[in-house]
Amino acid sequence: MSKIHVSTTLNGDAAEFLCEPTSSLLDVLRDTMGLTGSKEGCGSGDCGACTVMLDGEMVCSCLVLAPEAEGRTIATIEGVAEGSVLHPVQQKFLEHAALQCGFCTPGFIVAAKALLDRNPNPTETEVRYWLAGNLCRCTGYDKIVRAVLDAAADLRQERTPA
Amino acid sequence: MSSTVYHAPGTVEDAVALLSADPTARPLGGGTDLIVQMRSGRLSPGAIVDLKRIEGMSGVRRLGDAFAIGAATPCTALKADAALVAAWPGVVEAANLIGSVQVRNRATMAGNVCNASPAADSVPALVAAGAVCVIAGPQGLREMPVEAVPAAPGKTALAPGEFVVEIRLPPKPAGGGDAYLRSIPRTEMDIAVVGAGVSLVLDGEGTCTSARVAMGAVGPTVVLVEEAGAALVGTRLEDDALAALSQAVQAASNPIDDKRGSVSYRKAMAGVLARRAALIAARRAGEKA
Amino acid sequence: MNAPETMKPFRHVGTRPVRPDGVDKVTGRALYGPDFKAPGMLWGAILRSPHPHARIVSIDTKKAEALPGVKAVATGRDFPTLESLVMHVGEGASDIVDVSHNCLAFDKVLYEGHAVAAVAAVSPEIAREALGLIAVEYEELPFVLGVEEALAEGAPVLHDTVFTKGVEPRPDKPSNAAMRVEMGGGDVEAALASAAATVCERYALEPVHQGYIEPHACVASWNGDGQAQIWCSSQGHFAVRALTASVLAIPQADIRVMPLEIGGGFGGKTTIYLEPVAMMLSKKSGRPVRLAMTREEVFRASGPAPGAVIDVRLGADAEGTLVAAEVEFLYHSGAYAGSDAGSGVASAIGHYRIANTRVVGTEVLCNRPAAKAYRAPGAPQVNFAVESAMDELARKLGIDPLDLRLKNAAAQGDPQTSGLPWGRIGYVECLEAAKAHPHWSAQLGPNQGRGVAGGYWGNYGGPSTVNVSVAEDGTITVATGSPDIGGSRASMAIMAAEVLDVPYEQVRSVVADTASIGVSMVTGGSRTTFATGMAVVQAAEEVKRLLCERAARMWGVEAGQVEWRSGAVVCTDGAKQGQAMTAAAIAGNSLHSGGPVAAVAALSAKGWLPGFGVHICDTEVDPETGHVKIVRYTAVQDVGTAIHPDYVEGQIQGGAAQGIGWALNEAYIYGADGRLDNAGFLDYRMPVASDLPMIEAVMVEVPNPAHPYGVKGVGEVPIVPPLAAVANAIHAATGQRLRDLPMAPDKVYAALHPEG
Amino acid sequence: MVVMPPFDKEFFGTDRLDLAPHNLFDLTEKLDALAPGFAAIARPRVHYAVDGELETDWTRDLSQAREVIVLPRVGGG
Repeated sequence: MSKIHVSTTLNGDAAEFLCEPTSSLLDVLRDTMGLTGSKEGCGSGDCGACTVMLDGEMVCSCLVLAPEAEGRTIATIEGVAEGSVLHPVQQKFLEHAALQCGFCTPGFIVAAKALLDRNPNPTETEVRYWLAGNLCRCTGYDKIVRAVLDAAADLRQERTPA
Repeated sequence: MSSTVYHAPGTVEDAVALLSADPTARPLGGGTDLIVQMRSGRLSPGAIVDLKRIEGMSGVRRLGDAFAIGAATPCTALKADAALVAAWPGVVEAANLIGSVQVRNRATMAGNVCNASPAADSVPALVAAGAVCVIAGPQGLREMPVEAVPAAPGKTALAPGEFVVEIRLPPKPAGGGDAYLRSIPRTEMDIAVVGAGVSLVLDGEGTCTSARVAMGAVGPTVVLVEEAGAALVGTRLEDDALAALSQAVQAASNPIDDKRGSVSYRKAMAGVLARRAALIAARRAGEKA
Repeated sequence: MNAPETMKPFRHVGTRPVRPDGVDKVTGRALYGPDFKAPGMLWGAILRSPHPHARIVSIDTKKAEALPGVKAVATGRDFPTLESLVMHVGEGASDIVDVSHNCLAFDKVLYEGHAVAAVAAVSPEIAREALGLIAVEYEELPFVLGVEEALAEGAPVLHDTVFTKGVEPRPDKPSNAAMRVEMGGGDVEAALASAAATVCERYALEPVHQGYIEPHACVASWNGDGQAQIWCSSQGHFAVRALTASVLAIPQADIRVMPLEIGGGFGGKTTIYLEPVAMMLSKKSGRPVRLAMTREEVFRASGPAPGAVIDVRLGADAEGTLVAAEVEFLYHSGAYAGSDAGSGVASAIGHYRIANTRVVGTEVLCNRPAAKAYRAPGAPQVNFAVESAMDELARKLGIDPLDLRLKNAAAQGDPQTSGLPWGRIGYVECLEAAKAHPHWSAQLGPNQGRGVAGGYWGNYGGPSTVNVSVAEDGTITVATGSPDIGGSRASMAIMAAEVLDVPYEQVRSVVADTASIGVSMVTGGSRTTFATGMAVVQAAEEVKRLLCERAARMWGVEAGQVEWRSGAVVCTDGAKQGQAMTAAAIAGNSLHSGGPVAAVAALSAKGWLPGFGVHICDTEVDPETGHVKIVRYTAVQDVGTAIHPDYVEGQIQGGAAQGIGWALNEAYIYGADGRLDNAGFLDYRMPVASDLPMIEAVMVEVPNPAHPYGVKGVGEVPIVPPLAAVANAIHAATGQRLRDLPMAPDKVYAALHPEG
Repeated sequence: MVVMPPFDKEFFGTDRLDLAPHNLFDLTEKLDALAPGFAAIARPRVHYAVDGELETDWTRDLSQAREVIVLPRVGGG
């Protein structure tokens, strides 16, 4: 079986790749495109470590077939910071020590950013349910939830015209 | 090397032709069941027919006061349709209990129906709501009530070459309300140990004039428990009516013991959840539309 | 928070700077085990046994080898035959023969998922396809999963070489009881007979998994000249080197292990599964080979913590003074010996002063994956039983459960179960802090109940090597051999900056590979901040001394005429009095003053002290469904001195969350066929964010006098008390005592509705 | 000196021995002479405590020591 040619927009740039018909988007991101920030913790959509944005919606890239990405827009953890400037969610993860081993962190940051992009003022409960698809085994979630709430507060401030 | 072919047809006819050409071919909507099954080796389809490039396959359409939900519509998109949420909140909630936000951004109700899991969350709600699947196949289009689609765990009543193109929900009846509840050990990211969907209509006096109760994970397929609906009709959901409802769903429950729950616990939860869902549905029915 | 008793005020210790590896980890740049790729790398895959117990009659790999793209196939027959040798390299003692046979089965498979053969190919798809072409003929054997069943007469015996250790006379028949450990003293029976109140109950737990999110993965490249490189994530790359070299019977220095970032371990990455197999495939193919587990493989084939059956008898006099305690437990050991009976015995009842004690632990072999270390290995199981029984006893006596614990709590000088006296421990301080905490006296709502439990873990010291070097511009690099699993780079930099009295950002801390630093034990046993930290302090002190010496020589003054002040050398006397020289000025001239400034500290740290914790848990139980919600949780812990309080709190919160998961929903579920039925994150139910409340970590600081900054290990303690804290809270909410974990909704429901 | 379980039963058949080792290497050798095989497992499985404190330095002079306890080594996670 010959490989499939796929054209996408990846972190803002046009990108093309060849893939097997059944390759996952995660496989292609990690092995073909060299973007190993998205992690595979389970391969079955149960841990969220591979979370990416697909046409503006967060998905588990392990549950997307690579050929499905044709013509779509993909954003990964590698595109969250603007150049060297961290996104407030990234900055707050650092300030709150919201990571220990850091393996689940990219998925959490992509998911948290997706939440704050549509809900600038989430409650703790909303944050917890939104992030329920992202497993963290190190932190007990406490500092992650605090970091997200604090990032939301920062973003609200930023958005408020002076 | 993978022997699976990927297709992304642009029309229903092309999709039917591709599915008809290979009996092992599988339609791909959200992929949240299909891809997991392929990865685990449980399934190796000869072809994958991605439905998402077919026009009209994604999104909610209004048919008068009724709704047509394209087969490739992700569950989270249902929440964005205010009219649908107002009419069938139980269905929308049920669909939005599946997996995580990431999963629901991909998973579809049509896929949930066709995966034919007895524990599918959206199915009891759809069955209670009286939803119908519109099915395309070599013979053209036909309709089938949702409860008739799953035939056994992992098997559907669809003929070769057929696939669900949309799910239709009737208009919300005057005085109608629906609800879905499930029991899971965690708060999210779980498969229903038991699920209960209730849709009912109350008259101006608060008396139930019709009710449909559907239960998940208490048998090989989601079951519509007619006796349970009947137990509510003519009552105002007083305690004894609710007790009769619980008794009816328990009598209709024939669950298995497995890693997700025991027979006795599933039966007990069926009674509790049906009662709780009925009360939520009734509250919604009593609210001004 | 207590002020450290004997410590001077710190400039850096106790602050919360951003970790040096932080940006890499929030931007996705950090490379973990499965992220590394070597040029020309092949993809490996492992064939695993579908049977829980079987003899391997034959393995035919010809078809797999013939598949285009397959470059190597390996089986257990490719490994050297080893003499039995017990090693303590990772955590706990393992026989190297067992380690080898666990990596690739030799003549028998002992659990479903046991590795049988491996393939390397040019793509992962081809590697997987090749696995299907390997024909293994098995002779299925009867299997046994439960500890009591495994000890029963006529049970299938896993190893004919295992004769129970610790019994006399030495048994003449092999058995599944791998080891028996018994400690205690006094007359338990007489004391129980005279006790005013007794509790005599049986408790049971299923095996649980460490649940790290990063599956095991490595790349191995073994050259024709015998030298090799391995890139992998682990809790200890020196352990990986030692174990892999031993399994392959090659010199350790021929392997250079490059530590990648580790995505969680919790004890589960202190051993090896893949590395020797990847090495063998690399040798056979002449190419680098990657092996990575899937999540399913992680569950089926990597070490769970032992499940257990535990009998407890406690007795107290009418005033609540404990007079006797007896604990007898059976721990699952899985396929091979070594499941922490010793630490179970040491962790059972030592937190109380009891005159008459008897603690007996037995490790039991059964057809499950070999049990491995999991955070305070062996302690949470016995603690669950003992701290539940303490709660039952408190109710019988009508004494507040915290007061009962305070009345009997062990303090410095009291004997442990082994008879050794406790050092400067902080159990009493933790109990007092818990009692004074507003949580303990807060109002409860309907269907809510509050539970408390205390517990401890012994911690460890051990070997660490550290190199502190000064760059030409005066900035400092701290290189350790301790993988950073949760912020230790930051703690190391803080301690070095504290010694040198320089800004935190002037110190960078890295994890060096096995060829670049000396031997260091695994990051485990809550030892890294204590032991590696001690080496950091020692090496930094030496660097400080060297800088002073250099400055004195540059100035031409006596060594006694200079001293280190505010991050620079100051001349206190003589011609140059009042002048200061920075590390930059000294190191910048090192070419002309004796060479680079660097110091190595290699030590085996001793003087570690155990950590104690007291957890308070509020649950709300749905009486109709049995669902348990954790509504409030407070974890009090003696942390010695918190070097970086954020990461200490993080350890406490994470450990508590794991314990809550263990209490409520985590368990291995086996089918009647001996196969694991929930080998995935969907049905192995670890807590998700919406399952938990905020977890308040209360740090009590009772400094360790043996550590320059007072450090005690903090990582493992917090998983010990939660199991009983949750069970006791459920009892308080419902009046029902659950003695069988997990306390999933169906079990709670059954307890609430005994009529069915 | 005191030999703790499981080593008392596993090796020596008693929990009390009277030996006069000059250090813990010497002790290990003397114990191995009494129970061949002990030295091989001492490094991975044993912790010695000298006068109530765990001692990882086996070169320590024991001429002044009153008591050595042989304990099972406890791992971590």
